[in-house]
Amino acid sequence: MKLSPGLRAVLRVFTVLLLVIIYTPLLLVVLNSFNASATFSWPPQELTLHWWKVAADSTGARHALWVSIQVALLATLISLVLGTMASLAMRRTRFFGRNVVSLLIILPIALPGIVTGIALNNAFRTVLGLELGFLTIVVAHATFCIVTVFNNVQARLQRLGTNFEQASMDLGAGRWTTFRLVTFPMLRSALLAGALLAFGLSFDEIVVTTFTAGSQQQTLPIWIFNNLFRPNQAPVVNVVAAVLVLLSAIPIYLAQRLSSGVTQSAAAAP
Amino acid sequence: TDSGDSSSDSGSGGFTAPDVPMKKSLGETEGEVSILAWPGYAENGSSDPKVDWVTPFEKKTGCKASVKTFNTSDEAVTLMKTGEYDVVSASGDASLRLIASGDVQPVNTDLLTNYADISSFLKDRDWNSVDGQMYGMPHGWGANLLMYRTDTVKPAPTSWSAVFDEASTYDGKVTAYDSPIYIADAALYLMNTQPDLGIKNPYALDQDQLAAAVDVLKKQKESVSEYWSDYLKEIQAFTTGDSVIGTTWQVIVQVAQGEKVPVQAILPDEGSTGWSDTWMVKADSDHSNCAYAWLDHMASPETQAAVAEWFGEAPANLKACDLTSDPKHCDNYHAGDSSYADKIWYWTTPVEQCIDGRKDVKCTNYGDWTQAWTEVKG
Amino acid sequence: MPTAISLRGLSKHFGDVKAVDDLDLDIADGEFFSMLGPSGSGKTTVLRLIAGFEQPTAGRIELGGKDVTGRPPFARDVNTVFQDYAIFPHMSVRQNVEYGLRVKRVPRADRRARAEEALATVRLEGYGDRRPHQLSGGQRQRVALARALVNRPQVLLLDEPLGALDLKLRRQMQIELKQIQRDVGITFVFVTHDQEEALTMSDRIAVFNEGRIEQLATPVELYEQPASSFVAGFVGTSNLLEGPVARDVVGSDGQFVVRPEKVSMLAPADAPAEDGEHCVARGTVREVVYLGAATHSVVDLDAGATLTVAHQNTDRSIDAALERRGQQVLLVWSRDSLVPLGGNDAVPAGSTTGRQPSSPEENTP
Amino acid sequence: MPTAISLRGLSKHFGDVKAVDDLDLDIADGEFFSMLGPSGSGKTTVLRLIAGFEQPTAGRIELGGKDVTGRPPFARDVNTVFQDYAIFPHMSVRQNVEYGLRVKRVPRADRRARAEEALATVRLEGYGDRRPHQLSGGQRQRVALARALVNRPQVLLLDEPLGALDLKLRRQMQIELKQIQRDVGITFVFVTHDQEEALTMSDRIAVFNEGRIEQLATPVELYEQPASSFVAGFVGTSNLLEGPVARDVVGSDGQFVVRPEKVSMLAPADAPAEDGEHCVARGTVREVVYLGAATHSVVDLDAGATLTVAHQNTDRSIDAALERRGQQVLLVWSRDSLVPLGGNDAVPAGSTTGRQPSSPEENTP
Amino acid sequence: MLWLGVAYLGALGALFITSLWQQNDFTGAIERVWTLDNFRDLFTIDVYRTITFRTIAIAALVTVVDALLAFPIALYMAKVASPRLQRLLVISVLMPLWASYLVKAYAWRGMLSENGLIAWLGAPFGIDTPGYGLPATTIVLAYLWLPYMILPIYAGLERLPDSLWEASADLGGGAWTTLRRVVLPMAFPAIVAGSIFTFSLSLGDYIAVRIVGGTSQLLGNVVYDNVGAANNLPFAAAVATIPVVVMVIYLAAARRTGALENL
Ligand SMILES: Nc1ncnc2c1ncn2[C@@H]1O[C@H](COP(=O)(O)OP(=O)(O)OP(=O)(O)O)[C@@H](O)[C@H]1O
Ligand SMILES: Nc1ncnc2c1ncn2[C@@H]1O[C@H](COP(=O)(O)OP(=O)(O)OP(=O)(O)O)[C@@H](O)[C@H]1O
Ligand SMILES: [Mg+2]
Ligand SMILES: [Mg+2]
Repeated sequence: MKLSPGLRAVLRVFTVLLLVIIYTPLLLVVLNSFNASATFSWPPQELTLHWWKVAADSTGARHALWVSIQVALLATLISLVLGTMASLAMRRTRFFGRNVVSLLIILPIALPGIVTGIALNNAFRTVLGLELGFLTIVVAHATFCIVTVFNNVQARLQRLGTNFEQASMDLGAGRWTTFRLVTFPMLRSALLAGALLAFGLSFDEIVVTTFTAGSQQQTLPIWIFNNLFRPNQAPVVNVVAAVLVLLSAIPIYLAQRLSSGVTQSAAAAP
Repeated sequence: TDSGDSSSDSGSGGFTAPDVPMKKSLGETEGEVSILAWPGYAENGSSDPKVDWVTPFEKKTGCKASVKTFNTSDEAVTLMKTGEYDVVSASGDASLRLIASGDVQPVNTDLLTNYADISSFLKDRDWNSVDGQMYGMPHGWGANLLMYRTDTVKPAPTSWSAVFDEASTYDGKVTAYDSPIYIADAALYLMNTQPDLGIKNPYALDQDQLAAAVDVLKKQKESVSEYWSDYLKEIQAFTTGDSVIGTTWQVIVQVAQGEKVPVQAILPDEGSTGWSDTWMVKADSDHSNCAYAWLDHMASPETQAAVAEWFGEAPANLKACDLTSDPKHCDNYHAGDSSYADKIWYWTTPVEQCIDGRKDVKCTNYGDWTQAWTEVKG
Repeated sequence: MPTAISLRGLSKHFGDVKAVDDLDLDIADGEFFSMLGPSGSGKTTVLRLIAGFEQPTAGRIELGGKDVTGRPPFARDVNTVFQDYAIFPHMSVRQNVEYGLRVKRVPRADRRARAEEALATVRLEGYGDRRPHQLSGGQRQRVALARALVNRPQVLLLDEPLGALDLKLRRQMQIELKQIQRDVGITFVFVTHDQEEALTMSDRIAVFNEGRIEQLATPVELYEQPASSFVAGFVGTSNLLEGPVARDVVGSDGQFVVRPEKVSMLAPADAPAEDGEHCVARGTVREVVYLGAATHSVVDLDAGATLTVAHQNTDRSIDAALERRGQQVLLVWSRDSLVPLGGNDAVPAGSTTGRQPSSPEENTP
Repeated sequence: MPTAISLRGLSKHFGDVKAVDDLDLDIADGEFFSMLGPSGSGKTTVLRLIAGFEQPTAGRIELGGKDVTGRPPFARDVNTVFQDYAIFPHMSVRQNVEYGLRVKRVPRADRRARAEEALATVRLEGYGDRRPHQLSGGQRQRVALARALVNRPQVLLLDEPLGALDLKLRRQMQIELKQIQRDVGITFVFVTHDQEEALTMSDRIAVFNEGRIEQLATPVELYEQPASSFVAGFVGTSNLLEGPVARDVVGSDGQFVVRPEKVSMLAPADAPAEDGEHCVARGTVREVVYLGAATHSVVDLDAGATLTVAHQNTDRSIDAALERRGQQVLLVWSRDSLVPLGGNDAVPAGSTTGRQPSSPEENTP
Repeated sequence: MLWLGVAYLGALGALFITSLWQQNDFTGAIERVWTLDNFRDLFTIDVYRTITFRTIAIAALVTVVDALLAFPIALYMAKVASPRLQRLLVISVLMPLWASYLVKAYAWRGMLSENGLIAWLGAPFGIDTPGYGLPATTIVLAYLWLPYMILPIYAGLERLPDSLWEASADLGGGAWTTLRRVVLPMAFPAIVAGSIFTFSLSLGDYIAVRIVGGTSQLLGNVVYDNVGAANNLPFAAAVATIPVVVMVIYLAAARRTGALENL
């Protein structure tokens, strides 16, 4: 069905406008990374590459970036495993608490980050007696990242039905073989989409991280948070952010290349 | 105006510190130490390779230092309670709380070679000692000044009344520090304008005094553009003109002026609040030798100079003044000026026992202040 | 002939729904066995029980004489062709067909050869490298068939495999499927709700109704001697005579069915002699429907019921038939063609009864 | 009769695909007009062009004499019953039916009355408050119909409305739909790929092939006088005689079709006298298929082709027919029944040709 | 699964229990004495009620703004754009999620300031920046969470069969009528799904409001100030139960619309 030409035109204009609004702050970040003023006064009086040089020397930023990537990768991995298992379990067993479980999985993301943050902080420290550190960040991130994988896989499984798996078993494949040869390959793009979102979610998370990170580990957002409040460091943060904006295109582009179905299911997911 | 140095040297209003053992002698360093610091206090070159006094410390002592930063004193207290940090750079509004809860140990100043060079007006004060026993190594200090834009604020203010009773002159352009401790600024102002209230120490307020301060702040709020809590926000606001007058730190003034923002800062007639930071050691630290080494390192002239300049404050060790790259740094920050320092009421945690010596009333504690501050902001 | 499948007292309940209700059934080796019935009558459930996708509430399932009741699907020597084919979309046609052999660890060369052979059986040589989405409906159906056949199972279960195809294609596939079954000699259990399909293809047919078998017979028996009005109504168009009409026309009480093609339509003047061998009824032609190969005339009997009369269009002109609309006619049929029904257990589904001539009645309420 | 729809030089191309190719067509007021054709032949596209969901690449569309080519769907006095019904799932049955009136701002009381009336027409009184998901397939189909009918459009477009129903239900709905069309007198344009459906219901049928109309005729004409082997093959079972077989059996060159039901099967001994009025061919019965009402015999002619012969089962016993399997027989048909085909334009889809007797050929490649 | 069930719920439960304890104000130590004081304070002191309502109002406003912005663009993506463009747009919408939250917030701070981009661009048209405060907070939060709204709505519209649009047009419904009567109600569960994100994220935010909120504070700030600053975990926990209760009610309501299947 074609929408009427008038409506299409209105929508097109609106979309363009909105994209401009969405990207203006990001462009500003990039622009400000060249702004000579340490406080990004507008309009920029003078442009400089100075901050880029400073940022290039910032081992703290690089280290934090590396921590963030590790955390995000691990959290994503855990969510992939747990999220897939959860959605498979939900489907197999028709136990009555289906709704309860799905609500439970949504809860960590649906509840405000600060609540999740202090709840986990409280649990790690006082209940479990864990030392805050790399592991606690990963676990905390995995807790709220599971939902993206879970939702994606759930939606995909629903669309696929149980027929393919039954066909596989009918042809003599055991449960594990069926998973390996049939279920998993068909879930792949949903998993990719879920992973992409999980990674993104973890990578930019700051509130929960604040409460679950120990002294030793700084993720990039925490580094940014700390450095924004350091004299003369804000422009460096801008450089880092600008780099992030540019870099973020890569994984998304890759994901898109890997599977055209991803964007579709990515939409179903956040 | 009254001198800020009000309370006796005997320490804070009669509360007894928990019995935490003090270190008697130094031993082998343990190879690591974990540090909780204000941003900019413990730089290891990761932000800027030229700004680094952690690495020299590690080289010198063999203690591997890991640094975590906090953004408010309250956060520092919270983080200290996790027991993961061996040393902390505690401001006056945090230190007593740490002492009272037994989270930090008394410090044996005899074991610290640089202690002797510390300005005497920073030693044995309310916020870093109990009953004459030091609980840490003074680090640096600064005042909460009154900053204004010279192009819009005329004539130049001389009193805090510019941001309180006359705040409406700059309606919607006033700024203030975003923390319960800012109540003390209002109390200090009241101490001068309404002597009837009987405020002797802005950190010792009874219910009525607190209510009066809160009223002042609530009225002020009508003219406030925003409350600030970090440099960047404050500098930006003055640069863009979103704020034209309000409390500030010396470092902000320096940066803003460096950016050619037309601002000036003064220490108003009434005096002001301020902070003096102290390095403290965790009560049962497993790395106490490294912790002492860190304290000593931080008090050394070289480090003091580097920190004071990078962070923007007055060094505690005046020997540092010769080593700063800006020879006027100590003058700018009034480092050795004890009369200037005397006009400052350093941040101190409000507690139930009134630290001004009153015995007949109960003072409001920090929890009350937090709640009052929430109410002020509305 | 040995028994391929034997079901004993098989029941499957979903909550209150008795999807399958105490079923006993034996299917012989090499038989083309069909299950026919309206939607929801339990056909699929029986198939799934045999395949092992569902566990019975009660009863026993034997395959080739061995009890397999508790076994999982992959441990039963049975293969299924699913209604929607369930071809793995991420594998090529060849990989699909090889799948069963692959999971049984048949060596690569061997399974390649057997897959090619199976593809040849369903006449899809050269399609091995295609992806499922590049195939038409009929081709997909054949891939599903090949994928099942390649395992040489004892029994092949087919759940409405032709349901999704259009009529033309469906007719072709019917012929082909039957051909394949003859060639490979495997027992086929075929589910359909298309009566004509069941009639043309099957050795025996079980008509299901509400989880039970209503009648189990060869196609000819089923059509010519339906056991109940339900079967009569479900298999073919049936004319039901009952009550006063039956008394009037047939001369006795009870329910009788006569098939449209058994009835001749004569001009009232041509009334045959009363010989006791024939039933005769007078009526008016209400409607004439042209079907191409045949013409159906719907006749309102003077006695009260409505009968459909089928007439093969041997002539090129059907004008004669069409002209009869509205005319008085005489319907005549042999008493041999009259089928008395036993138990009046079920409502005749969709049969033209006396009262509501051409009213449709949902059999899926 | 005035013209309800008139298409002039209508084309619709999707990239390289000519979905509809220079079509001229007039549909009369009150007509039940069917479009029949294999998948992908352009039927739906024509319907969508008429409804206004697509804009033609070239050509003109007139409704009731007025050019509506550029108009949007909501400005055309045409309503559609969609293949998947497209019933709004978030509205009750009544709200669905009222929708068209509501957007036209018909007062509430009025539209309530008209909706009830429309629901009564499709025999769904009392279902107004149900939700679509509480309805069976047949009921949904009728809601879609009521929703369209309530607007009293000039023309009703129906895109395979019965495609999703099972055979039994489908037959019932066919009768009912035809009844409703007669009652309301609206022009129906009905798309189907089921030939029998088209034959029973339509006043006229257009057979589509690759975006063009292959033949436009009444059901009887279409079946009895197919214009091409494509039509002959698509509508009904056809026996094609061509080349040497035609020369041998018919006695002249060309392509000929004879319908199975026109052919009589005799014992070889019963050979009729050569009268020039009949064709006679000798052959062997390869296969006998029981269809219930009729039996099909597949006969390999000695001359080379394979013919299907249909025989109405007037007898209760079909043993005689089954016994003929493998026997020599004589096929006889009147020359009147022989349809010579004009242009040999298309490959006969699915017709039984001389070489590959019962091989299925996909018409959806 | 187990982790989720036990640990997460356990953590929440422990938090709730903590809210029933009290704290020594000076030492900051938690005293395990059962008390409802925290909740009493919460309900009796006016300011908390004001903040709660303000926070819910802001979260609701952000959600509405996001829905209004997201719907047209999602519609464009799902029903107008070519498949290629569709994928491109999904990426364009996803990408800002990767840029740092803080940096984006500060970028907005710059744009909203007195001499910032908005004032600069708006000056010729007589448009001024809203300055810092609740409007600015709403704008920034709406900006930050917009992608979380666009994606579910896009997916929801994508699933909507074309034939329903056509059916409406066929029955005489113009574009606007069709949108209002068919598309919007059908897309509603997807919108609710998106709103779960925008609403909950706004409900818990305390950083954006500090950056552009001027003098305002939200529930998140109160929680943060009490846990991070005053170290009054029991009271913070008590405050934190407010958003939890609000969200649980919200989720329960959302479940009825079938939104949870649309996440
Ligand atoms: N998993 C299930 N849960 C609950 N009820 C079920 C389930 N599967 C089937 N049923 C019920 O069992 C009955 C028989 O269903 P079944 O699928 O066997 O019918 P069918 O004869 O195959 O029908 P169709 O021709 O529609 O495929 C129906 O009433 C159906 O609703
Ligand atoms: N939107 C479209 N874009 C590209 N090609 C299309 C589109 N719609 C239809 N076609 C093509 O146009 C041709 C005719 O399609 P149409 O849907 O009209 O066939 P049909 O006769 O209705 O078939 P069916 O019986 O399968 O419904 C087909 O080849 C189809 O692939
Ligand atoms: Mg079934
Ligand atoms: Mg079509």
